[in-house]
Amino acid sequence: MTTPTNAAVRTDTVWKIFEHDGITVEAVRGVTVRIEPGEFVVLAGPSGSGKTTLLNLFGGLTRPSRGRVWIDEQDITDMSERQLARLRLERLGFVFQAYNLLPVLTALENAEFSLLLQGVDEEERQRRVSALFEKIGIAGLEDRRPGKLSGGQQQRVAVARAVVSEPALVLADEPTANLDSASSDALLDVMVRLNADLGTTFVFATHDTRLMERAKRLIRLVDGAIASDHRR
Amino acid sequence: MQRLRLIVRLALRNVRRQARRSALTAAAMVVGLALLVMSRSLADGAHDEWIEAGVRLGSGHLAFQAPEFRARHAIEEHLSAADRAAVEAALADTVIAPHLKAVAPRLEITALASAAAAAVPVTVVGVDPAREPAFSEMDQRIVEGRYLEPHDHLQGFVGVELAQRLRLRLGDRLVLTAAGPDGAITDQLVRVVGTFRTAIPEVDQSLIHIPLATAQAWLGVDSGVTTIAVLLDASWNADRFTRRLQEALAPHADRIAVLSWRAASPELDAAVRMDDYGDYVFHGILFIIIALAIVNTVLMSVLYRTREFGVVRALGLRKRDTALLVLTEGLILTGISGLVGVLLGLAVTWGFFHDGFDLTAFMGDQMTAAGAVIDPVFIPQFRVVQLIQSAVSVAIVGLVASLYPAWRATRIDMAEAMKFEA
Amino acid sequence: MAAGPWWRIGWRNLGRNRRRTILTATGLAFGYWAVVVIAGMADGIVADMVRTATGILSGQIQAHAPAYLPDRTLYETIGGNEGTDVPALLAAIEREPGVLGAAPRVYAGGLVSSGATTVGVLLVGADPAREDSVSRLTAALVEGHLPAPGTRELLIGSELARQLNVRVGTELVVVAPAADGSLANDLFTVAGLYRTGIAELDGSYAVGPLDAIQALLVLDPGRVHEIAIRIADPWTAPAIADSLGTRGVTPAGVPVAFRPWTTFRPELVDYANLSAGSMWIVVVIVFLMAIFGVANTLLMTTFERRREFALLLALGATPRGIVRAVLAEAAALGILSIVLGVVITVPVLIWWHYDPIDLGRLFGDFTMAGALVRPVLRTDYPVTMFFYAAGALLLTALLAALYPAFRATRVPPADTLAGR
Amino acid sequence: MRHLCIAVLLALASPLHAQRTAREIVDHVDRLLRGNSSRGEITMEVVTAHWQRSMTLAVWSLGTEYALIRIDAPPKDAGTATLKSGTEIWNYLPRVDRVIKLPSSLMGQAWMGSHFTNDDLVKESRIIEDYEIAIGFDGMRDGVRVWEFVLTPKPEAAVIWGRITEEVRQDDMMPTWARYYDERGDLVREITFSEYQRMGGRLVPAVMTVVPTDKPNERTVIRYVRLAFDVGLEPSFFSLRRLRSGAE
Repeated sequence: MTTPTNAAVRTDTVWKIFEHDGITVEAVRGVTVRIEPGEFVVLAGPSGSGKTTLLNLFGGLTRPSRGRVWIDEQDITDMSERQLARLRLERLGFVFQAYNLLPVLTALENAEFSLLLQGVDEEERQRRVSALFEKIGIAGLEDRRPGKLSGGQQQRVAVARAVVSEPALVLADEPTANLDSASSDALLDVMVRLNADLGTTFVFATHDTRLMERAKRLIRLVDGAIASDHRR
Repeated sequence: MQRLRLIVRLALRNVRRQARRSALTAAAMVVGLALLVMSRSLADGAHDEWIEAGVRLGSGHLAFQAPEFRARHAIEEHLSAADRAAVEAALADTVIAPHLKAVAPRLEITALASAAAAAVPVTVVGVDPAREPAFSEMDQRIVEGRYLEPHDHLQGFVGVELAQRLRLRLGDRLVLTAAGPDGAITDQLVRVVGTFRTAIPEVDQSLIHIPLATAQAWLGVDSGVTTIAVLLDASWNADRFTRRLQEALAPHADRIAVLSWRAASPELDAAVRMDDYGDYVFHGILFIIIALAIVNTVLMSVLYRTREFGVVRALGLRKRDTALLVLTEGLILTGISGLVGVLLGLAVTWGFFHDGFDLTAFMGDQMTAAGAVIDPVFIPQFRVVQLIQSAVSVAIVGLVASLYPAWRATRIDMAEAMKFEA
Repeated sequence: MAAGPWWRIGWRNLGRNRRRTILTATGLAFGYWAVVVIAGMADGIVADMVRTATGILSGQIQAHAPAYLPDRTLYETIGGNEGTDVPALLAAIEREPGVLGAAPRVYAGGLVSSGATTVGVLLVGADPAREDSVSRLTAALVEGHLPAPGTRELLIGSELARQLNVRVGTELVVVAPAADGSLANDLFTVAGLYRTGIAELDGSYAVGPLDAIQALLVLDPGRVHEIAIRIADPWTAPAIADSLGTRGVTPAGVPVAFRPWTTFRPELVDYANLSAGSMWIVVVIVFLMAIFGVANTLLMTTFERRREFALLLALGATPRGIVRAVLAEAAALGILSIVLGVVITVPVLIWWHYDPIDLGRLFGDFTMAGALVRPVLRTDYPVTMFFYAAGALLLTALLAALYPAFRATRVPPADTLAGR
Repeated sequence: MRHLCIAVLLALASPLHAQRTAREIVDHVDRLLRGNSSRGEITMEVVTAHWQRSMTLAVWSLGTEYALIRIDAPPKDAGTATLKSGTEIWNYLPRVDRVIKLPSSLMGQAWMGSHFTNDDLVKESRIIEDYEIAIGFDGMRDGVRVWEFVLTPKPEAAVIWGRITEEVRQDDMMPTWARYYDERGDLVREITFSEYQRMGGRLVPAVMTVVPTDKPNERTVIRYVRLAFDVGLEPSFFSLRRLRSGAE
């Protein structure tokens, strides 16, 4: 699967060391990994294995203690907050475990958030969000507040928000953790389809085995280091 | 631009979503601001009353005198008919004229008052009975008898303590002895037509009002006066009008001096300014408390929503944007409660106190301060400038109080967004 | 049920969100600070006014012959025409607890003249050494020196000096009707000038040594009109005057009337009452504001802890118990705030007592209710306000907790536990 | 009231026609009491509740405009002098060798501790201009035929009294007393005249006693020891230099 193109995200011996009240935790220990555009990758491992931290490092949400991180061959390790914000806006999408929709915005408004920030005009935003909602099966819920949506619906809106601006890389942390099996299957279907249709790179951190089964590449982490890396 | 609109929209929605908390913060600010408006309008009212009480018994908000009169207090330092005409012309100024409440010409002299019982030094003021009541309101301080009337000639309106000391009753005769401009001592008879009490001992012991024409004839100064005292509609106009009149009368500066009440009653000026300072301190404290309430609420709402801030940051908002979001929320809250607070303050002040805020319980019927008798019932004064000041101050307080929470919001770890439980 | 567990829960809950607790407590403590410091300043201003009003000349208690007032005739000296043993009377007065000093004086209306100018004045004969412990006249000296006993020297006000156009060292003619009916007249030298800022004092008083003025007025050394008394705490003046009057400090058969300043300066009492009255307005306003801040915080903590309250209810706690927990938390917060408030207030009070804020440059001196006020905001120790404000603060915290406490009991247990 | 001056300027009463009007009689008495110029020696005894003293005074006068009074005894006050010139009063104080002009605010004070005020010295006599005069009584009192005149101030007259009554003996036109009332009719002070004798060629009451009604135990008694009229004084005599030098 090697391609001549740039890696969607790659790291070079990144470490992330947390210090809390004098206790040092090495959450990520010298991980070197390269994820190509269009991959559908699952980071798996038990709690505390460093999945979320690695995902945060990929997304520039956390800065590495050592090592470097590149997104689309741009070194983000020392990027300013401003550059990072811009990069996240244009290249990245996030799906969180607890949906994390903005409670004060409607489903539509949540989904179009990045487009708004990118300055896309209203008509275009409407069009793209509607199409997307249609695609992922939540059409008609545009005007509902998150509080009026089920968990599965909320997470779909979250996915829509993550992919609506067609980012190169979507990072998702336990997106199915709060969903029943039907909802999570449906959500996974959506994401697989998006991966296939748009070529969006997905990186998941999860210990949901169903999600692992769907992965095209499964990276297992143990104690902050890569224990195995399989492509299917 | 779109980003800004988004932020404003988010802020608006946030304020609305946290209705209860917003309401509480707003309530704190509304109450604070209402109190501020109330306290300021009452303080302004009290001050204006204080100043007015002082200047009514003194030489007005502004006064025209011969330049040396204030220092020498001698009758030869009087304004001639020509000077008076110049003053009248200056007061006809279109800017000033609408603000004139009363203009009182006066001839003031120290004299000896003798009655059968005794003789004491007094201050005699020749006044225009038609114009003076609107000015010094002596007609409202009558103990017995009446005030001077336009056709009075030999009537005298006498301080009650002076009358007691000279054992005078209504109708009794009183001989005033003083030196005219030429130094010759002359006598004038007046009869007590009324007695008054201002509650200022020095005044009640030594002041006599007599008709201006009588005083002028007695002292031989034709239509001369020592002072033309002017009462304005509001004391805060005094300074700028004084400057304007000084400019207008500059050609006559060697004969006519224009004094504002600040110059004429420096004690009153200092006392009022001191009291103002006390009010500033008090209002400052109110503001700080309001600010603390805002900091508290806004900061709480920031800390409460760490995950939310993490999310919007992960979605591409810059630190600056999140700070702006918090500031906007603070401003919206401040703006709304500011408006409500000012209105409430006005309403309450108007509703409860337009007849006056009664401090009689603390002060007794009246008290004297810096040469003025203060009625302990304060009539609130509303001033647009003052309201704008209050509102702007509150907006600034709101903004400043939101700074720390805003800064805190930028410090939020985006990884928080990834965690399930905040 | 013992208050114990609720107190513990309340106290510990405060520790759960330290930042918020500190913020709220700081707000309350600041309110406390503001109230106490404002009260301290107001007390200080009143005390200062009383001190200056009574301190410049009059003293806080005056002793006269009963008939001396109101006419102040020359002949109504203490003890009548025979006079009295002044040193013994002074000593007896000074033995009274609370009395700091006593000074004898004679007064007479007279004229002072220099060149062509003659001005009517009140001549005062005083003992400069004793005046120091009673009045500020000697402290108000701006030029020259105090008149020495036995000399014909005068201390006059700066305004009088201006009217007479004289300086230190100039000779003045002093004329006054004497006690023997003659027209007393003599030359006095201006020894010093004083300035009190009170126009009347500065413009119409001339102070000479007691013996010289007595000699001028043909009064025996035992004849004085007034003994001015300074006491430590002006507010004890009525009690001390009463005590002096009833204890019989005067030699046998010499009737003396002691009057406290509260009777001869009633307007100062008015002002003090007004000042105390407005303090209550400040207290109410400040704590009214504070109520909202505290209610806000407590409401938020109770919302955050819905689950916990639901759990407590599910475990069988009564709603009243929940209310108690919230109130206990508020009380704990109040007490914490009082401690914090006292900690930030006391040093400031002490600081501003010894090194007061001086607004003199902004305002200059002025008089209010007949007293000279130096715009120096020296704080006094408002002892009662210290406790009242603490009480008000605690009350504020508890009042603010009522609504949140009520809300806390309204948590629907099942829903909350289900995670909604 | 300027009764000190009246006394100082006391003049001889000349024979009168009984049928004169009240106004004319009072005017006459008033004029008689003022010579053109005079020079006299007076003792003044003042008794108050607190002290009593006696002074010897030398007096010069010219009309109502000018008067000079010098204290000759007691020695302590000797040389102290008062000059009245028009409406001004000057005092000379030998002890300090200074002349002091009395400020107008102090005109109400007692002159030399007596029951006269400085103002009494200054005020010009305008009795007939200032008062309406009527005969209140005409007949015998204590065996003497007298008039009692009632002087009521004219509406605009600058005088302090509400009423003055004055008793004059009809046969020699000598005043016996004058009583001063306030407007309520309360007696304020009384002047009694006695010891009528010839001085400077005229019959005058040599003793004049002033008693303030509210202090009945106090009095000022003026006794003329020597008196000469028309002594030829000029206004220039009444100068500050003369005041200082003692007038001799």
